[in-house]
Amino acid sequence: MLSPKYVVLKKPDLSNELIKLGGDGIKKCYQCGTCTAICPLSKTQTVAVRRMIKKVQLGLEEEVLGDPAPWLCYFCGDCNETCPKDATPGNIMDAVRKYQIINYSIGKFAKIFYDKAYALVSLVVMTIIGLLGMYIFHGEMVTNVVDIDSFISSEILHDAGLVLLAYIVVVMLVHLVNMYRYTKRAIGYGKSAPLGRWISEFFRILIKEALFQSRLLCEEGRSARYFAHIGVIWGFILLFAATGIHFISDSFGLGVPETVPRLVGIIGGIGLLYGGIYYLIRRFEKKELYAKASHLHDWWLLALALGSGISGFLVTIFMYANMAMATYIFYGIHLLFVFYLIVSAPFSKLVHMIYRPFALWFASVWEVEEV
Amino acid sequence: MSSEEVKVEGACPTDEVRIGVYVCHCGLNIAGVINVKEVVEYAQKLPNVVSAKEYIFMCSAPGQDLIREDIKKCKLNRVVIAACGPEMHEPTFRAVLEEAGLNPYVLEMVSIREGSSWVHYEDPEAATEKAKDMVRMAVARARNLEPLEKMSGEVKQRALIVGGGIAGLASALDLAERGFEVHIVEKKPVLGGHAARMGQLNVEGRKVSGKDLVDYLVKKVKDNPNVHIYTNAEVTKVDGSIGNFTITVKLKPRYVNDKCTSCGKCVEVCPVTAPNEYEYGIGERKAIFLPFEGAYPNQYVIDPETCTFCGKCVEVCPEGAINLDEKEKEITLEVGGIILATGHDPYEPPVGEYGYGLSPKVITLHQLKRLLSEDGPTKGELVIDGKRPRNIVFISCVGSLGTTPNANQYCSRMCCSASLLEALHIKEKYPDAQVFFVHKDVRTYGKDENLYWKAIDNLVKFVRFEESPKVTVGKGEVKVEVEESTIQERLVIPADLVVLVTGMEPPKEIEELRSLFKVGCGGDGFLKEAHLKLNPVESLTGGIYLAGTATGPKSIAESIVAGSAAAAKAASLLSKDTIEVEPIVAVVDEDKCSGCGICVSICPYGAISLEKKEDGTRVSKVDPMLCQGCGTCGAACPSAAIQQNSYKDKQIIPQILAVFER
Amino acid sequence: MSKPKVALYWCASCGGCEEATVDLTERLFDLVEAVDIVFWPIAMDFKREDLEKMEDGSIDIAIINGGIRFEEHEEMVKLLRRKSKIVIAYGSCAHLGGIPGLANAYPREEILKFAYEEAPTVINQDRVRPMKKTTVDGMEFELPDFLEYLKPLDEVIDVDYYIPGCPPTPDLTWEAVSKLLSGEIPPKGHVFGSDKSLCHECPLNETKPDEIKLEELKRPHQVVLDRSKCYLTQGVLCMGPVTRGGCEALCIKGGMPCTGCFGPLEGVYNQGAKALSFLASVIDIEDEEKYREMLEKLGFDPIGWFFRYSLAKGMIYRKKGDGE
Amino acid sequence: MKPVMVVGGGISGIQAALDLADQGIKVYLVEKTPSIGGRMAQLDKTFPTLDCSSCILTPKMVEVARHENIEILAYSEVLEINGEAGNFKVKVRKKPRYVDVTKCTGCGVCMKYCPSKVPDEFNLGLSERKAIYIPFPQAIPLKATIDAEHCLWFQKNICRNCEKFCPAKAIDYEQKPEDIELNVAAIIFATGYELIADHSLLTDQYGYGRYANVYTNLEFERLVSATGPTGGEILRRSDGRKPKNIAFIQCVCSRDIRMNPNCSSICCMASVKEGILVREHHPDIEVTIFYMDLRAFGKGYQEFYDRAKEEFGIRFVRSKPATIVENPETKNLILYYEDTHASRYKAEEFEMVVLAVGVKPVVPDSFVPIGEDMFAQVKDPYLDPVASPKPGIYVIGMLNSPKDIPDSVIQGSAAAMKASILACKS
Amino acid sequence: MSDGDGFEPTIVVFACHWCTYQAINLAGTSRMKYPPNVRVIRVMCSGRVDPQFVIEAFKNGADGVLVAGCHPGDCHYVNGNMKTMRRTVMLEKLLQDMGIEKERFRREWISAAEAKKWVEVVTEMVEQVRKLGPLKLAEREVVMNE
Repeated sequence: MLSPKYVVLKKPDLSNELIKLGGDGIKKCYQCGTCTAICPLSKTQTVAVRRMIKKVQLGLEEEVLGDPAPWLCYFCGDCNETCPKDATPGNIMDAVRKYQIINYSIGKFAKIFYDKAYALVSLVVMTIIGLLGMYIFHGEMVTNVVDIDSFISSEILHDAGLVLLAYIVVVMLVHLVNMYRYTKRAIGYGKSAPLGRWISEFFRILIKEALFQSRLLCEEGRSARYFAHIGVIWGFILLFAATGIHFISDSFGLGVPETVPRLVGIIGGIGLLYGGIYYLIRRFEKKELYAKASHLHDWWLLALALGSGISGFLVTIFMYANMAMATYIFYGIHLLFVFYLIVSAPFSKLVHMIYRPFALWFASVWEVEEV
Repeated sequence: MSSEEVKVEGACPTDEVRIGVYVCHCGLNIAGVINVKEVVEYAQKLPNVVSAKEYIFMCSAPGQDLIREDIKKCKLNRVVIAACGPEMHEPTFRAVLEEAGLNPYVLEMVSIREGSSWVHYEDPEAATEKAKDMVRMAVARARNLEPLEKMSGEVKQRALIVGGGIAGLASALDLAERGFEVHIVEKKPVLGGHAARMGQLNVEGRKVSGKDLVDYLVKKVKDNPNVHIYTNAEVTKVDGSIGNFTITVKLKPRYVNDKCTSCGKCVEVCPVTAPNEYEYGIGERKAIFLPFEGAYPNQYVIDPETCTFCGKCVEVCPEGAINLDEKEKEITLEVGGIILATGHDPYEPPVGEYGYGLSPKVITLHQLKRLLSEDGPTKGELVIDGKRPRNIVFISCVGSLGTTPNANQYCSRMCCSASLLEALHIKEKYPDAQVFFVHKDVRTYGKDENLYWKAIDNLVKFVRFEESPKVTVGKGEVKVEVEESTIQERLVIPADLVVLVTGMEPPKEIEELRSLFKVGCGGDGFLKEAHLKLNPVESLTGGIYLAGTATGPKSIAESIVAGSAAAAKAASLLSKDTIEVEPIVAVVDEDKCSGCGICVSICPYGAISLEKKEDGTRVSKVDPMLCQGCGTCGAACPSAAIQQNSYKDKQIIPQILAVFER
Repeated sequence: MSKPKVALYWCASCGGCEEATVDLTERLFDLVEAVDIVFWPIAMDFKREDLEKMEDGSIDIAIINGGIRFEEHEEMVKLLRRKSKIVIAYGSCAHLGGIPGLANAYPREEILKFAYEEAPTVINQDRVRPMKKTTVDGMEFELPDFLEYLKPLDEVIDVDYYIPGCPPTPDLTWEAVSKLLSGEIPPKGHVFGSDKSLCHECPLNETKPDEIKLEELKRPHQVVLDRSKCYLTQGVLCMGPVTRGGCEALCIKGGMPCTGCFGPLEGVYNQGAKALSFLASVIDIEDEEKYREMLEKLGFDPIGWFFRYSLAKGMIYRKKGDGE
Repeated sequence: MKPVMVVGGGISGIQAALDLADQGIKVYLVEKTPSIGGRMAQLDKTFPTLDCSSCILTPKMVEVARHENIEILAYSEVLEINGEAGNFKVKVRKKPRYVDVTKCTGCGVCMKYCPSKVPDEFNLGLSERKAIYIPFPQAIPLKATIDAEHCLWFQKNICRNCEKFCPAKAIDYEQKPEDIELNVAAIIFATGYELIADHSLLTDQYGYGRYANVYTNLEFERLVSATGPTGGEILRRSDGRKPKNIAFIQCVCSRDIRMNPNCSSICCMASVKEGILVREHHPDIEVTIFYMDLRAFGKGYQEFYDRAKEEFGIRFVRSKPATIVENPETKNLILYYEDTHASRYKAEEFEMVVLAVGVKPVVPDSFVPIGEDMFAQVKDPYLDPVASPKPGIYVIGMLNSPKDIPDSVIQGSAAAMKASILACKS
Repeated sequence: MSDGDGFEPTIVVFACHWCTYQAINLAGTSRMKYPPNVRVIRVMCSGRVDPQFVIEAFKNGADGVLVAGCHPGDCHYVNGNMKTMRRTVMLEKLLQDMGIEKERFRREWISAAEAKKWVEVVTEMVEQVRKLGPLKLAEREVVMNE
């Protein structure tokens, strides 16, 4: 398929950047195609690993940024084993994911999460804002009985939540537009798929891939990792749903009993914790390929997810245990973690939650796979 | 062998002719198409055939034993072998006959493989019928074959090496060290050929340049008393045959003698310039010039084509070393064997092919090598148009694989490795340079694979194409447009420098070489070896061996090995003092010869002379050593008095008749 | 014992061979003395019946000249063969087909058409043709059929000896006859004359340079031949090298290049082809175009040049009608 | 002039021996196996001329056998080398054939009656030979050899059939290994190559040894050869049926950082040749060759490659298949590969797969210094490419770097030249 | 392969060893296909081909005769092919005068590398001669004196 567009080489030393991000296999790959062929995910839809590495080698920045392949990959490591040049294609995919995250982000702001110094600074700044926010808006801390509401009233929370939500939506929109523009130019150039296909693919991917990760299931012996990942996903959804229900029932006075959002929150929390701890153990074991080398941006996501999860539990425990002071402190910590999570979401590893389904969507719409 | 007549006495016992016919399967080559059994049965019924057999490999030991026993058992006096062509195994089977006590020249080979099974495999019946006819014709000819006595000629213990490039030097050195006298004739004013200009040859370890190799070999060859070097010299005439060639060599004038101290004054005054062929067209040189630093012989020379003989240099030369009316001299050499190390020419793209000749930014691989070598025009600095190029694009297979209308079809073997080597040198010297390698296949075979790996490691960008790239030369910038076949994208690469990776072609004077030395050329235009695998360094003409890139593209190391191999063949020849010559020479029947002189006048080798008999009449006489066995005199002799052994009228006419005795 | 009986006969002949016999001059008398001529139609009134009456083999020597052109010739020579012990083919026509043999280059129909219709001197509107059988006022006339090809004698009957030449020189004739009469019987099929080509006995042979290289070929009438130098080297076709010697080079001495009447040497299959071969070999032109032009200019006629006497022997005979 | 020893009777060693002997120098040709001929004897046709391999090899073998200056020491090994250039003392052990070579005529009767069947190394185990055997019909020397490990007499001292039936009474069970000492001026090692067929990658990734219809290129060469186990018929190992299509996979254990970084130079052209042989005799069989860079670099190679594409309709796919899975019932093989010219993942079923396996040199234990890339070290890759760093010792053919037959022959002649210089000085 | 009456012409070829015969071998090794109607007689040089051979071939029923040698300047024996050129030019005229069609006798220069040309010449000549039909010799007992 000859795309009529001319790809002028503007950024020849793209390889060095990606090598810095962990893709030093780029200096080895001689394009044999074994990685694409061994990839278990290629069975359903070609994961063009080799083509992407070649685009990197050639410095075709726009092509690389528009390539959905990194998002189809689950970093299972089969390709690293069979590569005759030991070029670790898996790690190159990971490097490209990071590179895409950076370049989709506004003003490439995401690169701060790949540099220890910047990351620390951003953490401090967010903590200050968070604490300041809490300090300004917090009510008085009733010590004898646990009254979360008085400590930080739910209205304020809801307002802050709304602000953050708006922030998330706006920033993600910009990032997605970037992503669409690059992907359209790379693989969708001159192609137009019927609307029906867009819609049908959207729902198929939403259910099959986003929510139930069917592709991760395809390989036996990896079910543990599958359940962990499902746990984390549904954890976030349920927690988000919990706050959502809480917010809606308050603002519209639906009078949903308190326990419903709490229960949903707890289940979500359990899922999140299960997944988080599973990945934590893998990260320390360093056995599975994806866990062999953990960089800052991996720890960042794990820490925040676990942090908010554990702090959330502690809050509920202390709340039930009526230990007000502990509850408030941990509630503060919990809010802080959630705040970090949300603020850094569009720029950190967490954003793969959005990018992956969209990449799948664009790929399956534009790259029609003739069987 | 003195020049008396080749008398064929004791002709084969004229009693009954007993022929043995042997049909070979050659694995499936013949038996896969031709019904060998049918051919054998047919042969059995032919008159005078006493034994007809078949075997899977006649050329193998069991096959040969089959013949040997038959000759003894059935007292055969003629043998017909239907198998592959004579050039493959005639010597083999002649040896079999000789061992069985039969004269080796009563053998007739008929090539039912190349002549029938391999070319009529779609029509097995017709192939079998044709095979039968061919066997019948062969039997008809064999019936009249006569035993011939081997003739031997004297071998002159000297070898001629044509070409003073790396392969010629390697051959000369080996033969000289083996103790034979060697004469090198080099067309150019200096030794070393293209190898001397090839700059650094490796990437890691001790740095080796083409010039180092040439200097090493030249120093050894120069000091060896057995070697005589003639530069600026050309072979103009070759007579005689294996073991006894008479070579006429024209020593072109250098116009500068050895009083020259290379002070260079003459160059300043010389008004005429020409493109410098030692720098592959980069920069110019004067009519009087020193080919390159450290060349041997390290003497200035005047190029007669460009020099206008104005005489300015003569006036200004402090040593009076220039003599403009030096005449060319001619010498003759008597040698036993000849090694053709005549080398190759780099492919010169026509103006406009990939933008060549339209912009200084488009150069060939050879020009790049000159730019990058320390003794090059820019002392190793890669400067194009005064600037250091950042984006360098190599385009491979220029002039090969039919990538452009003007290109050859064959692969020039070593340009992938050579160009990746230069890419690595560029990366080493200018780390920030972006190097693209636009290629079809990367053919870095054998140990050269590490060049390819090192290039990838140094982030050379490999762009694979199926359709040839297009180079557009704008006003000041050059763009290479190509469709990368493994990512299916059409790329436009802005290039500060485009290097056309050019392959090798036969030298311009290949036509003269062919007719001078009577050697053939293959489909690719290079000299054709007798057999690609049986004898890769021998030509079809006896006593002439082929070294280096004369037979086809090779790397410098392979050329040196081929040089030694050719030397080995020459040494086998020169280590004997007589050599057996094919006895298929012309013989005169004095009872028929009327002395009309027709044959004398048409023999190209002057091998026939008229001898005055006592009774005053004249009769022709053939000198077997000069006669090359072409048979032209036999066709012209009006009284059928002169006949070529084993190609006599009585041996060919029956073959013609046999075609129709179905 | 009684004088050997001799028969002489002539077929498609120009009478030159008879002249040659007469040219024996005085020796003719010795001949007549020595033999008893029993059949010689041209000289004396012998009729076919006379021959038929003789017993077979009663004639010692039959000397036949001329090619076999008509059915009658065929019958007569077969008859003579039956009647005589030795048959001698006398002269080029009997030996090789001779000049009349040149007709074999054309199909029979074309010859008759030309002869009886197209020839400029012929007026024959109603295309009258000689018929094999015609009846003129009640009487039947027969004419012998005009054979398809003219055949040399040995293609009709078995010939014992040949005396070549057009005509054979008197000395050769005498030498041959006297040898036979004296009982020196040479091997069957022997061709009298020398076993080597004319050059061997030709006086101009020594004048040949070592290398015969003809810059240009010329027709005899285009050049005044220097009688003291080999004619071939002067650029004119001389059939000497390819023709049997034994004629003492009469033509050469008469200033005319040899035209090959004594026929080919032994071992040569086709005199014309061999002549073409040697002439082409010594012409020193390597540019094909120039060579073709020269031949064109000369009006190159290979049959006429090389096959003057031996076309009947050398021709490729194809079935007529659909052949060409 | 002192004699020269050539170790290894393949085409390279044979050529060196002939070129030395033609110069009047005595040559000892030491060959480990019972017959000279080497790897080339196992080939059917050779690229690019498609000459039958034995048509080129056997006459040279016969020339060696008949040459008065060459003494063949078949079925012998070099034990020890000492001395220095120009004056080596080499101990050679003549392994016992248990057959008296002076009497044996190579008639083959013993092979008929020998009961013990052994996988035939010459046919790479595709067929069987007897304990007493002649490697191949055109062997030189054409003498039988008893393989002691499988001979029932030596293992269980029963049978002795060969002794009973041998018309020439040539069997001699008491034969002992005989050590001889030779004084030579130079030694040329031409010990040839073997396939890297024992690497785990073959079995794990491509199922060689696990799946019946996966062959190495040498095995396939024997299959296609008229003198092979099936007489040239291409029959699947699983069901003996003619395959409908065949896949060749290039660069197996070549250009692979894990065991062989070099390119083996010959497997691309070998596969193209075998593809043409298949297409020529069985036009109904489809042939696909999976390659990365089709290395047709030699003289006449590119024209051969072009003919394979245009004239013989062989399909070339630029890709290196990742793995092969066997369909249990049909024993067909599913190849998973990415067609890099379409960047498309594909799984395609083939009835037979041939792996173009890389080569490694057969190294004559410690006599020759070996480089870190398995091949023998050379003194100077440019000026003395056939000499090993030890003076007087030469390494040629596949031993010093991967190369095709013409280059092996040329190196044979070159080594002969260098050795002859040494021999003349001594 | 033949048209209509299934007439298969027989072409006698005189091939010189160094050029045309090597081309015939090359056509073999390259597995080129051409009609099996040619019968090749190998001589060392095309200069050895005596016009007598051509005539004898026709006299014995050859439907076509091809004399093939090296290109001018290529001859292994300096100028053997030049003599062939001169002989065959004369021979062409002679054969025409004897009533032999022009296409039945050809002279070609075919070098050792021109296997393709060899195949083209043979295929074309067989086709042309097939159209002309058999030589059809008159039934005459032709006596040849040895």
